[in-house]
Amino acid sequence: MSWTEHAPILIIAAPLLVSFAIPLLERIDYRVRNAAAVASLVFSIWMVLIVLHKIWVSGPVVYVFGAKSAFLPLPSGFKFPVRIMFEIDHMSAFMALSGSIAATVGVIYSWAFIREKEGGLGKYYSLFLLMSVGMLGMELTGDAFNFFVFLEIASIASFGLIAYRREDPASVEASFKYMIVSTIGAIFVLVAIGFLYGRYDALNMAYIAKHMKLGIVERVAFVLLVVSLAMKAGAVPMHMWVSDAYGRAPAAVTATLVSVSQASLYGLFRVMFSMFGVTMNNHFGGWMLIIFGLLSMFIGVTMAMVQKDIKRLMAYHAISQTGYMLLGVGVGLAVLDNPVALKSYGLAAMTGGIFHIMNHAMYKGLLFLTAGAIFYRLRTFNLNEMGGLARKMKYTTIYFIIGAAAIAGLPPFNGFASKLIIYESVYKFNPLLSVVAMVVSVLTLASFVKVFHSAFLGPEISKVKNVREVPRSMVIGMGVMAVICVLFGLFPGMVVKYLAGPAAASLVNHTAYISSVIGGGM
Amino acid sequence: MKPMSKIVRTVAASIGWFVFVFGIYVIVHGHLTPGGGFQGGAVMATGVALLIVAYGGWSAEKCVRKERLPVFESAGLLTFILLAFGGAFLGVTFFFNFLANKGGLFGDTLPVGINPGIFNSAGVIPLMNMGVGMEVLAGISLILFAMFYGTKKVREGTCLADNEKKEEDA
Amino acid sequence: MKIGVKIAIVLLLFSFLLMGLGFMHQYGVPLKSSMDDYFIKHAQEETATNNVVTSIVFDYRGFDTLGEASVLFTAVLGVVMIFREAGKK
Amino acid sequence: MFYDLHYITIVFLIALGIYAVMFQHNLIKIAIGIDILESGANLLLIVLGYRNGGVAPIFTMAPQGKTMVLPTPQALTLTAIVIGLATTALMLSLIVMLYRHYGTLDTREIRRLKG
Repeated sequence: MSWTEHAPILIIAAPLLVSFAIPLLERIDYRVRNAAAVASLVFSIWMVLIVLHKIWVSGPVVYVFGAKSAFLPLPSGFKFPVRIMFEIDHMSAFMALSGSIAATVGVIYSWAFIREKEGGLGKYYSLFLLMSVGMLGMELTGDAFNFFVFLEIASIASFGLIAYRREDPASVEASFKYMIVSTIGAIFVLVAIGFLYGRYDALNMAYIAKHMKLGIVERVAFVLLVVSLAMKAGAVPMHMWVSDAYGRAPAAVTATLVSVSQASLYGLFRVMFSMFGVTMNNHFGGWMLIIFGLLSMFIGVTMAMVQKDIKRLMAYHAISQTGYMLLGVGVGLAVLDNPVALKSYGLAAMTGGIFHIMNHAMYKGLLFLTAGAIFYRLRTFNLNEMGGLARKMKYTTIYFIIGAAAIAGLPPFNGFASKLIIYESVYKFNPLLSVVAMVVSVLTLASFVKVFHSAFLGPEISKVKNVREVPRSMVIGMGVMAVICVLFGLFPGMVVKYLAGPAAASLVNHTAYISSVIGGGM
Repeated sequence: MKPMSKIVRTVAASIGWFVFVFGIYVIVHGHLTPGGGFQGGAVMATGVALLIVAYGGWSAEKCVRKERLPVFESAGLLTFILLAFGGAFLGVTFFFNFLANKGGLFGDTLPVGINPGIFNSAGVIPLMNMGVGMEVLAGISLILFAMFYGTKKVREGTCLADNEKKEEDA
Repeated sequence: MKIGVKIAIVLLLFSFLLMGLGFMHQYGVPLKSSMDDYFIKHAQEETATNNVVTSIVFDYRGFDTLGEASVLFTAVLGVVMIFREAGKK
Repeated sequence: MFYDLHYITIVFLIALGIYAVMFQHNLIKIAIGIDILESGANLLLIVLGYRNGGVAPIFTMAPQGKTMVLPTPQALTLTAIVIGLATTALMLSLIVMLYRHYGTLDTREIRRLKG
């Protein structure tokens, strides 16, 4: 019995412990505080890797809180789980890996990015860790109400962080707007969980999924969950908060906020596949996701074309890229009941969509961080006030090129790999969808060429004369993400084989998810 | 906020202690009667609110030593999470109740069914209640103080944007 | 947004939730109560707690409570950070 | 299909909250609307856990021979209430901050962000 047995909980508990201790740690020295924050998140990544290894060896990992045995969800004589448990399959671990990497990069980047004189740094780091904890908790938990609690931790921490620069009225306003939308979404998640509790007297997702009898109440709960989680993930009919919140938060926060919205996306997939996938008409649900995806792709990119503010532009691209994930996974869901189609292209589409989640977290994080680097030196987001940065900020320029090439889907980078899988497999499902996806990709490229031209090329304007490269911690933070973008682009086969492929397979295989808790067959 | 009249201050001073004591009672009996850390902490924070209303924010701040509240809050939370960690490393799993039914501190066993209650029971639950109570008391008091300052500036008409303009000009 | 759309959303939500709750179990007669009966029956011997709600809050669902305490901590940090005095820790 | 006054109250509270958020232009009223919404959700949880003639699930000096109501919804509601408190506190401080910047609480005048 070694301590690594507790790895699933240490993913959450280590950052949580440090964030509680930060008010004490910052009395010693600010370096101790920052180092502790970075160390706890690096420790989290390590624990995620341990758990991932365990899942490869022996299938989904279950960790029951407070029970006599951590890995026995149903002790003998029990017919239902009474305690909260973590249930980590490939999909959860995949999301947790991507999220914890993004959070670690965000904290490293913040070290120099948030200046000491802005004040409130202890609170900033605590909130940052809590936001990461909320995100990781949403991805790992197997209990519906626990999911709601972590959803609230992640959102409340991000409200505070978005309003960090409270001298700027727009950031307070963005935070307020996000707060209204997100709180209403969270309350409807709670109402839906209440409905399911009233029907099944259980809060464990696997138990609910096993005993699901599709009636009116369940359908209402399903619609509430899907709409509110799609709202929190930033899919199009409910996307109005994304551009403000992403555009006004400090860049390091935005890079992680991308992953936090993806945790809601994960919740959406979990609800659709694992909780309702057994009994629902999946064709309907799949088309729902596809339509969400198409709208997000198209409206996101067209809104992005007209923006002058570099971060708002990137935020609209984030909406548009969310569309790709929804499209890929939606195609998989639509053919879930058709084994032949699932095998020939459905699973591949889902793999592409899920691979795109991690790629998106990396390259979009990188792009937001480069925008932050520009802001750090120029104190502006307006594209018209930039020009000729390429000569002054070499690293930032290289990183921006990597990120822009990845988001536009140019060959040697990670965006190309996942988009290619999506195009190929979606083409077999419905050629029109694939064509739309390609058109959106071309528009994205056009948009980023424009940004690159106006910010990094062209004549140096007077403001840019005295600009230097950003401090080292920011370069390192961006470098980590850039390296991941390149590596994933060079070895996509490995990632698909070991990370994205198993994740897609575990989403499809809801029987395994259920039986890892309830045991036995269906 | 200005202090209120002498009558109000005297009544607040005499009632305040009862509020605090009642809050402590609610916290430590959380495992026997309705209540617990959150409720008791909220009751005690009401006492702080009473002090702020009656004596004004400055005096109340000195009385409860505001600069120590964040430490108090962290201490409560750390008690809570370290007890949970204790479950993992002294017991079996995270949040395992490693003191219940073991004898010693809060370790008495209870008779099953209706009973008058034994104070020395329930294992880590009363300790966790105390940790949470500390956290809630300090947390809500901090919120109250922060809002006291925040609204005060609004009433004095010092707009944040104006201040910054002045700083930039200077 | 047009006012008609707003009214439509509110009415749609109203009827939608009403429809859902209409098919819920009758008030006062829960459909299933196996998990809760387990708590009422076993809380005293397993956690030595007379108050079943406390035993759920701190033992069976203790992890939720940790999350809840962190939510309050988060809110406090947020409020204090928003009202911080410029240039101070 | 049986409608009960409790269920209708819950739906009414939730619809009222949404109405306040959508139609009111005052920030404080929007905050009140969100609180009403939260009350609706909490009431839903409590109502789902009620058993006819039940007493609170606490064994200290409990009355003899009565059934007890379901304890889980009460624990969940406790959590939901604290979360609601946290949200409200942060929302009110953001409103104070907005008032400091703009000098008004009317949403029609606080429109710096578009799209």
